[in-house]
Amino acid sequence: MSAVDTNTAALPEEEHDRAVAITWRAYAKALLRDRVAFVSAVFLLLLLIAAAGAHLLAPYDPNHANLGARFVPPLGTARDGGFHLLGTDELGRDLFSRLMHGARVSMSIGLLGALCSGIVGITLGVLAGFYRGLLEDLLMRAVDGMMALPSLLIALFILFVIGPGFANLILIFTLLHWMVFARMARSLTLNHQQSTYITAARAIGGSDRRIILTHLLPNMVSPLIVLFTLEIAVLILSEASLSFLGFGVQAPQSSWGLMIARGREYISSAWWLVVMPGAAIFLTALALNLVAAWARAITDPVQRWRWLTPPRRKNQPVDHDA
Amino acid sequence: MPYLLRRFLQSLTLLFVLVSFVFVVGRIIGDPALIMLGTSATETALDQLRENLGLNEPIWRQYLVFLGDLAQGDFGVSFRYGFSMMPSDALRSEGTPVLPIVLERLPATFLLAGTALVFAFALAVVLGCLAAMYPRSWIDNLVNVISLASVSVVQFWLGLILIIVFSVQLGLLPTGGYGSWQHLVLPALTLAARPLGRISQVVRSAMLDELSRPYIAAARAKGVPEWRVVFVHALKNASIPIVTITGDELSQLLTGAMLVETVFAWPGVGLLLIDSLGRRDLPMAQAGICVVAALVILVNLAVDFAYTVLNPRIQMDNRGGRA
Amino acid sequence: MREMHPSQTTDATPAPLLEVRDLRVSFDTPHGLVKAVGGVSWTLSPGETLGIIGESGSGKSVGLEAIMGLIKSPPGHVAGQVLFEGEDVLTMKESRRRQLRGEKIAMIFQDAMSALNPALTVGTQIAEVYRLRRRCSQTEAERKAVELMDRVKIPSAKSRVRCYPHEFSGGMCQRVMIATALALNPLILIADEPTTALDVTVQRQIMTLLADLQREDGMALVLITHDLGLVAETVDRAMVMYAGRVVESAPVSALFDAPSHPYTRGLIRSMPRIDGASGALHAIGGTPPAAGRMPRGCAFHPRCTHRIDRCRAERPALRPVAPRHTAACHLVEEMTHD
Amino acid sequence: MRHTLSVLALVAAQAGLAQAAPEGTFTVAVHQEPQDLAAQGVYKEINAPGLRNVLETLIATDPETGEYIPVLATAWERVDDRTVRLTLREGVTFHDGTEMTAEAVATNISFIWSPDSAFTIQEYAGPGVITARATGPLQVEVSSTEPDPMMEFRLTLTGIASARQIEENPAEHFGTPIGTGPYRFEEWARGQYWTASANPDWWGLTAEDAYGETTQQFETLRFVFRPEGSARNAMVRTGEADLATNPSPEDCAAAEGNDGYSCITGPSDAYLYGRLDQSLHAHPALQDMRVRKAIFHALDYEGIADLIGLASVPQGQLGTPDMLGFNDSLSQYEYNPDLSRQLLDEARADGVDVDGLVVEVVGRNTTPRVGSVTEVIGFFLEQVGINTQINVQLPDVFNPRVRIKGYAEEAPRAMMQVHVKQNASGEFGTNLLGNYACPDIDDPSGASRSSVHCNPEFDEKLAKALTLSGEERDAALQELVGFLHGQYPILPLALLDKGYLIGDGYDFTFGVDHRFLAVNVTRAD
Repeated sequence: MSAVDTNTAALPEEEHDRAVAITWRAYAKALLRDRVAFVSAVFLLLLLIAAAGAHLLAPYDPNHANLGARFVPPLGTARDGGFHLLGTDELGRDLFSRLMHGARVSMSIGLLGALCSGIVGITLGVLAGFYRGLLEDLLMRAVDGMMALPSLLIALFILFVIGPGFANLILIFTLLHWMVFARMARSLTLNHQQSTYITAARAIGGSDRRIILTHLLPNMVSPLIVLFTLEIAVLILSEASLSFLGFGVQAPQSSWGLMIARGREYISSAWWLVVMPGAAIFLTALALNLVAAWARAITDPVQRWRWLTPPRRKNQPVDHDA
Repeated sequence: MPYLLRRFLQSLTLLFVLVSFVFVVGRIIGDPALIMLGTSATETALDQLRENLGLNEPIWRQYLVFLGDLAQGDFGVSFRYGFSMMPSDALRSEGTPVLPIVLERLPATFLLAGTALVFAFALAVVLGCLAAMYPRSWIDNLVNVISLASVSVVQFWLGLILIIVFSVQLGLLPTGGYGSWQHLVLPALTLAARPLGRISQVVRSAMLDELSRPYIAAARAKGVPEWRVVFVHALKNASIPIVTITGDELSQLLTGAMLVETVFAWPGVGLLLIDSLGRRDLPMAQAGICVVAALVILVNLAVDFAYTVLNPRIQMDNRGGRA
Repeated sequence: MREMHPSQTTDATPAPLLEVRDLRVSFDTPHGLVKAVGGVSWTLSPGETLGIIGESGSGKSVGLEAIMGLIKSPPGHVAGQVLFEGEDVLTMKESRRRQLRGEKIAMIFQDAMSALNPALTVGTQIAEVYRLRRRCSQTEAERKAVELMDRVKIPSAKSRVRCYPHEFSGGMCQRVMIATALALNPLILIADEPTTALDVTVQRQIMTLLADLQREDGMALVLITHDLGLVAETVDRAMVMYAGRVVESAPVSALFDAPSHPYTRGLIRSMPRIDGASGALHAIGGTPPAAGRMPRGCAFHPRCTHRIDRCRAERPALRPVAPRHTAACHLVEEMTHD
Repeated sequence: MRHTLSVLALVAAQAGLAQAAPEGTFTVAVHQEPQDLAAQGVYKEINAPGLRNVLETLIATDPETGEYIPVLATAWERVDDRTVRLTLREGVTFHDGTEMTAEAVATNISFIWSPDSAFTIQEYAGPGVITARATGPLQVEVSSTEPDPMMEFRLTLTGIASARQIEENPAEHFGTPIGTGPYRFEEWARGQYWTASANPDWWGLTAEDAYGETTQQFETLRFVFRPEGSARNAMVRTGEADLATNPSPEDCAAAEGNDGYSCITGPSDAYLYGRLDQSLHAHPALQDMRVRKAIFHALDYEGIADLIGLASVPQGQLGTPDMLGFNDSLSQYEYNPDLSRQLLDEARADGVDVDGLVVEVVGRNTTPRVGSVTEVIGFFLEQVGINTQINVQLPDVFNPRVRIKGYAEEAPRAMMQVHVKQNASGEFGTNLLGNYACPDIDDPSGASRSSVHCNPEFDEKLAKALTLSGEERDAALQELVGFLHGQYPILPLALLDKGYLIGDGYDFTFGVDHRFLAVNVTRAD
């Protein structure tokens, strides 16, 4: 047995009990303490505000072409005196404003896609875990099978047949991503079903519906939210890829992926047209991943004590005689 | 071996489902004639094509014919590939069988995906092991950063950035194409980024797990040098999750190659597939998808075979599905 | 084959093989620094058998791991001195220390099944260090493995040398472990609860094997255990640890005849009598303190039936009770004459 | 930037010199992979860049004088208004070893121009169907079913390939070109490149009237497909390629301050237009002249030319001043959004359904910068109050839509096709016929099969003008061009320049037919 394990294994055990009563305030405090997660969360919040209020907040009309102000580099000023934080594109449109509006499309595809696949997947997963039997068997087979297929490829093919566009993207994402949710929802349901509170609810004659809605689901929220966050990131990346290949969002609607595809033409003269939207995707996905990692750690009963207790200061001298 | 036999049959079933799916999407949701000729084709042209493709037959019969053709390796002919005429005109001539064209492109894709995987795998194992040996050190942080970044970055964008830096700015490597090893560097690096991050993360956590096991302390206690403790004792036991993730990543690589090939004009199956989708070349697209998907299924199967070799303890008949 | 050591007599006081001076081990945890071993000193003479007794968490394993250089820093911190043949193990280079391990000091573990690498054949593991140090061929290493397996009395060794650990029973695994430890003829064998995980009959076989091997090779044996019975039968001298400190140290006969610490007494009273004498087993009330929640004063005082006020405030030092017998209790005089 | 005008080579002087053995590989980064390498594709450089090095035509156009010069034919004469008689060069062999006989040439011409073949070259088809027959061992008569004053021009478009291949192995004709040119086709690696090697038996090595600047051949010509402009640019910069097609204006500007490579530009025969549906199956609002006029005045043409780069603003017509039929009295439509708004208001007041009109601005994705161009056109139209929809389509979707048989299915249509077209003929005749003549539904392969304009009176005048030649033809065409200017049917968006990036080791002059010809590449000293 390793020394560390023998000596600390006993510790978290006690902390679990203490942690049950953790409040939102404790979470907030823990978030404030974790600088990386905090910055990520703030970034995502700002992004959501920027996307939702793009039409009010954007410094320029994203579609306003100004052929006199083409290819203004980042932090540059156009001849007509307009300042452009991230520069302008080949039509003299303000890149920052376009990114904000693109965020709206990219984010809503990510959110809606994750939401739809989540609803479908969780419903199926919970039912499978709750009723077991043939339903579960079939479902899990379908999940295994679909997970083994290359989803981007399938998405491309379906979009090729039914045509690109926003609504079709959501449809495809629902079709190809529900499995992740179903798999997790099922295993969570199986875990919880054996717990005493479900048995107790059964014993007092709760209906299946009631048990699922009031007992089962609320207890599954945190891991599912983590998964949901991760899926948003995955979908934003998928959307970018599909749009890049010309099978996603179509002009004049614009998403970050489409902006990269367009900027590609000017890669040697106006690098920012490719770099900026790509960086936006990268930062967003990174922030989502970081927040998800944090949320997973903090809602995991085995790990969370680590996050909810203040860390030992660095370089604190080791005093053996203390 | 009953387990492997079962896995084999499962893979066959999956392949069958996939092929049926391609049929359903292509024939029932979509109208092949319309797909191939575009929305503005005339009725006469559409009718002629439907006649030629046997689309006026009952659907079940079409399905049987489709399956029968596939079984013989016949994915249909392309009226786009190598034709300057309008499709309706081209119908008068015979068309090019698509499968050989797809297969012709496979080696390029294999070369790219293989190089990327070997590179990513070797580096990921070293990085992951080092990170597990020195938890919370800079190398551990590096692995964390790489793995987080790799799942957050858009592959094709990374490729473009590499082009900007190494080709456009520094002029060190070609921007794309196929031929020498120089052509391989950037696309392979681009493609390797994601598996590098994912595999190193898994190596790290699997190795952390293994390194805390008693047999490691025992090995150290008997005086086994540290490199051997890590790279022989622990790594061998951590191989199952590592192989699993590597298999998954190889599947991902085959699809990821599609985008990377597009960015770097790498003449693999992916480029062909995207091209044929653009040209509305349904038979070619179908063949491309079936071939790539079949490869993915094959890789998954190969991973399962690898388990039996890697861990003597594994009782294949009792093992459940992989996570 | 190394020359046999002359058997030890109580009168002779040869130069110690291993001397541990004020060994301290602590760990960084999210709760702050936790002390696992707090100032332990002892010596081991060639060929001697030392028993270290304590409940789990008393620091007995950690202390030995520290001696072997197996504690990682961070999060671990090791202080004090461990002199092997006059050389400090703690400050020497890792490469030198690694040479010591296996060659001079070997260790076997509690759960042999999990202490063996499941992915390597037992033959490979037994002869691994031998092969690395002696730079011999694969075949020679295998021959050595078979030889060692014969020595630890694993039947049909030749045919089983290429088996994996999971194909062996618990007892056989322990034998494999022992064979592994013997590969380089070490001077000291540390056995960390070598029989705990085994059936009673198998326990006896393993202990007999260890005793035989020790007699044949004349190596010193450090036996870590919580099983007083085992100690009574096997060791020359015993050391009782509680909460990371030595509370009593004595030749084994003295320890059983005149235990001078309330904890030792408690332990002995909770032991089922081998002679089968009737009488209730007395468990010690309470639980050992968790690391990091060490009581002030004497760590044992919350559970001690003899505690006085002084125990709460002041930690007792080890005091001689008789020749080669020490105990750490404020009431040691009263206890001895009790 | 070097403006290079092509000069006819003094081949006579060179012919006397001893031939150096072919050496080296010349790599050209081209912007697209050919759909095929059929001989018919020679008519348009963008079909298969470089193919003209393998396949030759009977006659060619001198880019400087606009006159026809001999290639595979050494002489030609008019027999009547439907027939041209050509005398072929002696001793020419195809790369497969067969001789270029009169029969072989006749087979080629009939094959390529036959409406049954339905080749894309039909966009340059004349008023009648062209056929050819051998009238002697080295004599061919080409005739049309209708009077065709532009017959010689059509012959400059016609690539001549091995007749044996056409007859015995027509399928291979599309992938393995067998011509008579200075390079023989080697290999086409799909998705990557195609190559050709020096033809030691090329007639031009010994003939005194061969075209081109040099007879020094490269061992290998290599055409690498690189759709990425920046990739082509980088290839020339790094020496990976010796020449790159279609550089962006930014690339050209960057080349100026750079060692190692430079940019060569010059006028081309290509123009970008916006063809607006207006008569056949068109949305009623577009049939109103004021609405069309409003659209024409809504665009900032200078801005668009600037956006495209390597382009200039046209003079209110789809051609350049050196062309026969160019009307110098015209000027480009003025960018005047206020006028547009006013016109639209007037139209609205008269009950024209301006607000129900959604102009679909559609580009073909092979057109350079088409995404930006369509977007900015959409923007300009929206600015004056016209609803738009932007679309960039693949050739396979786009092409059928711009042929009249596609119109009816989408009626009422309000499409503005943004498209690049080439006019190699040096005059407005084919241009007017192809773009403005009333489309004939019954003849979907006819010359005007993609026209948007329909005016019987105009057609009559055009038909007459096309039978004329010389000054008369010029005057008649000028009048028609002037008339069309006031009809607002097709927006002349930009005249495109042609550009190449070239490594410093070489000089290149624009040769005959506006093609990339390796014989126009000389090693710089």
